Amino acid sequence: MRARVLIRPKAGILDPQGVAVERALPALGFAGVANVHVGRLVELDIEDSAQLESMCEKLLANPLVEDYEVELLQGSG
Amino acid sequence: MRARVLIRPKAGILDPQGVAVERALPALGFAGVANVHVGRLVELDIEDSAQLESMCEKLLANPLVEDYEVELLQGSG
Amino acid sequence: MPEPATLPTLEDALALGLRKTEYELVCEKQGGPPNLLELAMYSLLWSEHCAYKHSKKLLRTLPTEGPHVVMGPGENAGAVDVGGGMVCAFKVESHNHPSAVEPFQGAATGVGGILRDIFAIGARPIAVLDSLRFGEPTGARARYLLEGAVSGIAHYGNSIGVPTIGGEVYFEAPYEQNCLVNAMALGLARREQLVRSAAAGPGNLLVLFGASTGRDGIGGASVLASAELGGEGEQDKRPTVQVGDPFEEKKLLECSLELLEHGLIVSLQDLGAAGLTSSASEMASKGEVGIDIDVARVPLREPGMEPFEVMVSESQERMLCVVEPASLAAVLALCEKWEVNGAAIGTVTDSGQMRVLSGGELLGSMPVRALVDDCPLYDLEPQKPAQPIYEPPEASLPAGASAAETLLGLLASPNIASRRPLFEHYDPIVQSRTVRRPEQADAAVLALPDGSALAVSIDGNGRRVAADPYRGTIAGVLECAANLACVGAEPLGTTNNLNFGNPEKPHIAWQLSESVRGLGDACRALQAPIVGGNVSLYNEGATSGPIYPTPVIGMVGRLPDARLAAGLGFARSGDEIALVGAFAPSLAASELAKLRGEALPDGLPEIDIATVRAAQLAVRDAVRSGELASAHDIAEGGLAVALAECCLAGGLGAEIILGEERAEADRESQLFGEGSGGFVVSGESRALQRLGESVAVRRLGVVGAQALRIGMGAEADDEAIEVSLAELAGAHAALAELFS
Amino acid sequence: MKFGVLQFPGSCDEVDALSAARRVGDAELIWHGERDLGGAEAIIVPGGFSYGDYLRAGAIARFSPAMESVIEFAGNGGLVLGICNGFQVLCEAHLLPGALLPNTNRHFTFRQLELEVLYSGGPFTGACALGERLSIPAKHAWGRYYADPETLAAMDRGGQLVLRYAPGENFNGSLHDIAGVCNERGNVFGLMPHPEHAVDELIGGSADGLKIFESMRMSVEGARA
Ligand SMILES: Nc1ncnc2c1ncn2[C@@H]1O[C@H](COP(=O)(O)OP(=O)(O)O)[C@@H](O)[C@H]1O
Ligand SMILES: [Mg+2]
Repeated sequence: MRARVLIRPKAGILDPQGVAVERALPALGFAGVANVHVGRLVELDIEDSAQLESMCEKLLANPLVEDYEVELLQGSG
Repeated sequence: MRARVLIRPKAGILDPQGVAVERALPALGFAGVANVHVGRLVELDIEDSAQLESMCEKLLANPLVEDYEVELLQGSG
Repeated sequence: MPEPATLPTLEDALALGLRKTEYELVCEKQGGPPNLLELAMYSLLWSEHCAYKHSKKLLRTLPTEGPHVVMGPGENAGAVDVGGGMVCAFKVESHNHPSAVEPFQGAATGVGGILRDIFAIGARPIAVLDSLRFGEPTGARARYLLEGAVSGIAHYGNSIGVPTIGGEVYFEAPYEQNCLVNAMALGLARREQLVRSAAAGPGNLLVLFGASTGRDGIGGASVLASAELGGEGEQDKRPTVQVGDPFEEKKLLECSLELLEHGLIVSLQDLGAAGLTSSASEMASKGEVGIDIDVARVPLREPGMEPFEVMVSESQERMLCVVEPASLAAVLALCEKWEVNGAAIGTVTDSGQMRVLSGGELLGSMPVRALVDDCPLYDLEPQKPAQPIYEPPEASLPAGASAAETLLGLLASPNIASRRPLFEHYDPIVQSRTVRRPEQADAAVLALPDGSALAVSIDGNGRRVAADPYRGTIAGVLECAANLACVGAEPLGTTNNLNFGNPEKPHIAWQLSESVRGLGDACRALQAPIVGGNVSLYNEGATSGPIYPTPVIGMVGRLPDARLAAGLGFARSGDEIALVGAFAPSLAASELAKLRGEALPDGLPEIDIATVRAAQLAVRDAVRSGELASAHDIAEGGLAVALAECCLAGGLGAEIILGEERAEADRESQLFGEGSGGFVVSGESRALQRLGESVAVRRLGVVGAQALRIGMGAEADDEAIEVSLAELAGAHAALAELFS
Repeated sequence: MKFGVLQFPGSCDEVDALSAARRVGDAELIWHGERDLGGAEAIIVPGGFSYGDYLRAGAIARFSPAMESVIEFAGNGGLVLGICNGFQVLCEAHLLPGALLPNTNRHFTFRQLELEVLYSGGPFTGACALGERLSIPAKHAWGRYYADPETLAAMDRGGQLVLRYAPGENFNGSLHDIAGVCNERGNVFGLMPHPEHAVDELIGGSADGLKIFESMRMSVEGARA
């Protein structure tokens, strides 16, 4: 099964990339953009999707500073 | 409107992060995982969603080496 | 002032880390129980981290004055005169507890913090060094912490454009739970550019600039820095992780220096532990003035922050300055140029009070004196432990190893193996001053505009300090000075970071007070006064026991001609090699003893500082005269390892005859024993002869070929070590696998 | 001759580039917000972490007003040198073909490297011999050069592959060991290693990088004469 993990800076934790991008946008000609956050995207094929949760905790995300969200894309485990 | 942009390395271009994750998994006790790819996730509020396409082309992704996919999360521009 | 219905109680004060007697004293100073905001502020300023409750009395014994000292302890960083109208600012600081929780961000923000201390006094940061301690790298936790810390330092230092030019790392079991991440920074300024942090001029404005303020590290200073890290507590502390933003700090740095250049600032101060609370109160205390802060004017990253959260937030990349009202517009314009937030958030007053307002509403008021200076100081109750407090290390060298196998084992041991896999993560050359990079010489060397150069070294072998806190600390200071001597430099000043366990325990108090005594004695003897430093206590867990007592010493020196800085590597075939100094090696607490799993001895051999100093001066002068081809001090692993390092750095072998037939045990200490005051130098025969006029010089052999051969005597060929350069290099590269 | 060195928020090696350029001519910094290039006869886009390298190295800097002028300047045949982050910016701005991707070793790496000169005909390596080895340091996390096969073939034919890492030196995984490339016209050149950090034997132990700046001077002054 294909799975997608969205990893974002935890709410309340500084997101330097998001801040820098948001600040730069108007000068680049893009107006009306707010609340920019930059995170990571991990996609993978997995046989046993029950493993995903612990995989995120241990390797894919850093739970101290990041939240993650798992989406299963096809089939079901 | 909230928009989500998923940015991934183009097929055929080496993704060292994906490779590293895939290689690290067995040692942590995770089996049956393949085709790992690591990309970027950008989320933002945008007034005029018509801008998104050009923002991706010009700024958020580098179309030479990256693919992107836009998802609109709420409402519609 | 409007009071909430219920004031916090003694229990709340205890939960915030205050003692009962301290809370009572706060009530007395306040003329009644403090409200929540006031209590939060007192609890931070009266924490170990800010008030140095258990160390201040000891620190007062350190020598802090000397002909080169321009700024001593008390300012954000110390500074020494380096000639040509220039001063070098420097300081070392720890970020141990945050790094044990989240090594990448902990180390990154550690670098960010020490850099702010440097530009807070008006100096442009020109270099970073790091001093790291982890458990044995065979353990997964140690490797995770190591990789995170190194990446964090690299991320911050590289991105902000300050070279990381040196450092040190040791791996020892007592650091398994409590790793140490200390970072040192150096800065350069014209003498008249220096600025102090004392607020002045009632009516002047307080401007906060840099990043916006979020809920980062709330309670961080009091909770993270003063509580023993326990298994469960670690989870709870997670949300307080601070994230570093080197890009923001780069802008903040350029903005601060430009503000100073334009003469727009009366005083300047960085925000570190305890955020606005500590920065503003300390500025007020130093200037003997009062300050009013309006929290409603602080640019926030998150909505709905409580006033106390604003006051104690440890959001990174922020500075505070005092400006005259007429300069405000120009100050804010420069903030805009550098794309940092700038806001006038308060006023200097003559009230002597630290007052916090929100709009027109007064939320808290505290005498600055009470906040900053009246925290009780405690006497230590030192007592030498009756029993050894550290377990013997695990043996890792097979019994019966030959001398050659022992040499290779030492070269491959985590404390001696090449640090290249670590320092390759760091940019050592940005700013175009770096004359000697890591592994080229014992000290890093930075060229100054007038053709002279700075040399800098950071050191501290905790295991030797654990064996003998007094002599072990002296050895650490001497090692720094020896490193400077090897590049021809003379010490100008010293900084230090005292990393210890819980000082309320008598044996830790003993380690701490003996160590500080050694630090003071050594720095006095070297005329290398202490110009600043940091103290990190409570580095122990409920179950894990204390770390090795680890005073980390950073020393800055100067050499008159950058071109004459020697390297450590053998440079020419045919040069003679000599051992310089009255070197009296011993295996006590040596690296070899560790590899053999030996328990720590009780005490190290006596050190004659004057003799060691004389050898350092002789080597220094010989290097300065350009006569030596290489110079390297003998440290961990003893003479044999020092010789191997000279071979590896120069890509040349050596033929050594130790010359005397000795007993088995003595032979081992000759080869692998450690101690202060020995150097391996190479050069032409005449140069070594001249050196012999001022110091003990023992000819060891010649440079050449592609192997290191060490014969034990004319007759004893079968006792010889013979190892090819390739084998030496292979062993020395043992750490590479940690970063694969 | 006069060099202009761009300065973005987050540039780190701009002063190094400035002083390297001053060894062969005049040089001034140009703030990213300026459109006016101040009469510079050659432009250097320096190394560092413009905009923190956030999003993607070079992605934000290329939109600056100064870069707009540089694009125009290059269009008129002016010499533009991009070093490290500057190379990334020039690729992002489409002044150079291809892109720079994260190193295959996945971390920032500093190393003194040997480079080989593959093309010595143009304005950036005119002072070098074909096949000459240069000792120049590299330090970056995003240095893996990539272009699609057709582009690479065309670049090869056109002499656009100017510098490559000597055997064993390519730590970032660049295709064909490419270390530096120029555009079709030959007036825009980008490389990952830092020639401005190899202009003085005392600092760095090599002055090989000076040849790049010297080449530019020769080219500009030759064209003027
Ligand atoms: N071990 C020490 N030796 C000498 N001075 C010290 C030591 N520890 C702290 N200091 C001095 O005490 C002052 C306060 O230190 P610190 O709280 O770390 O300052 P900051 O908040 O600016 O980092 C500084 O001037 C520092 O140099
Ligand atoms: Mg400070």
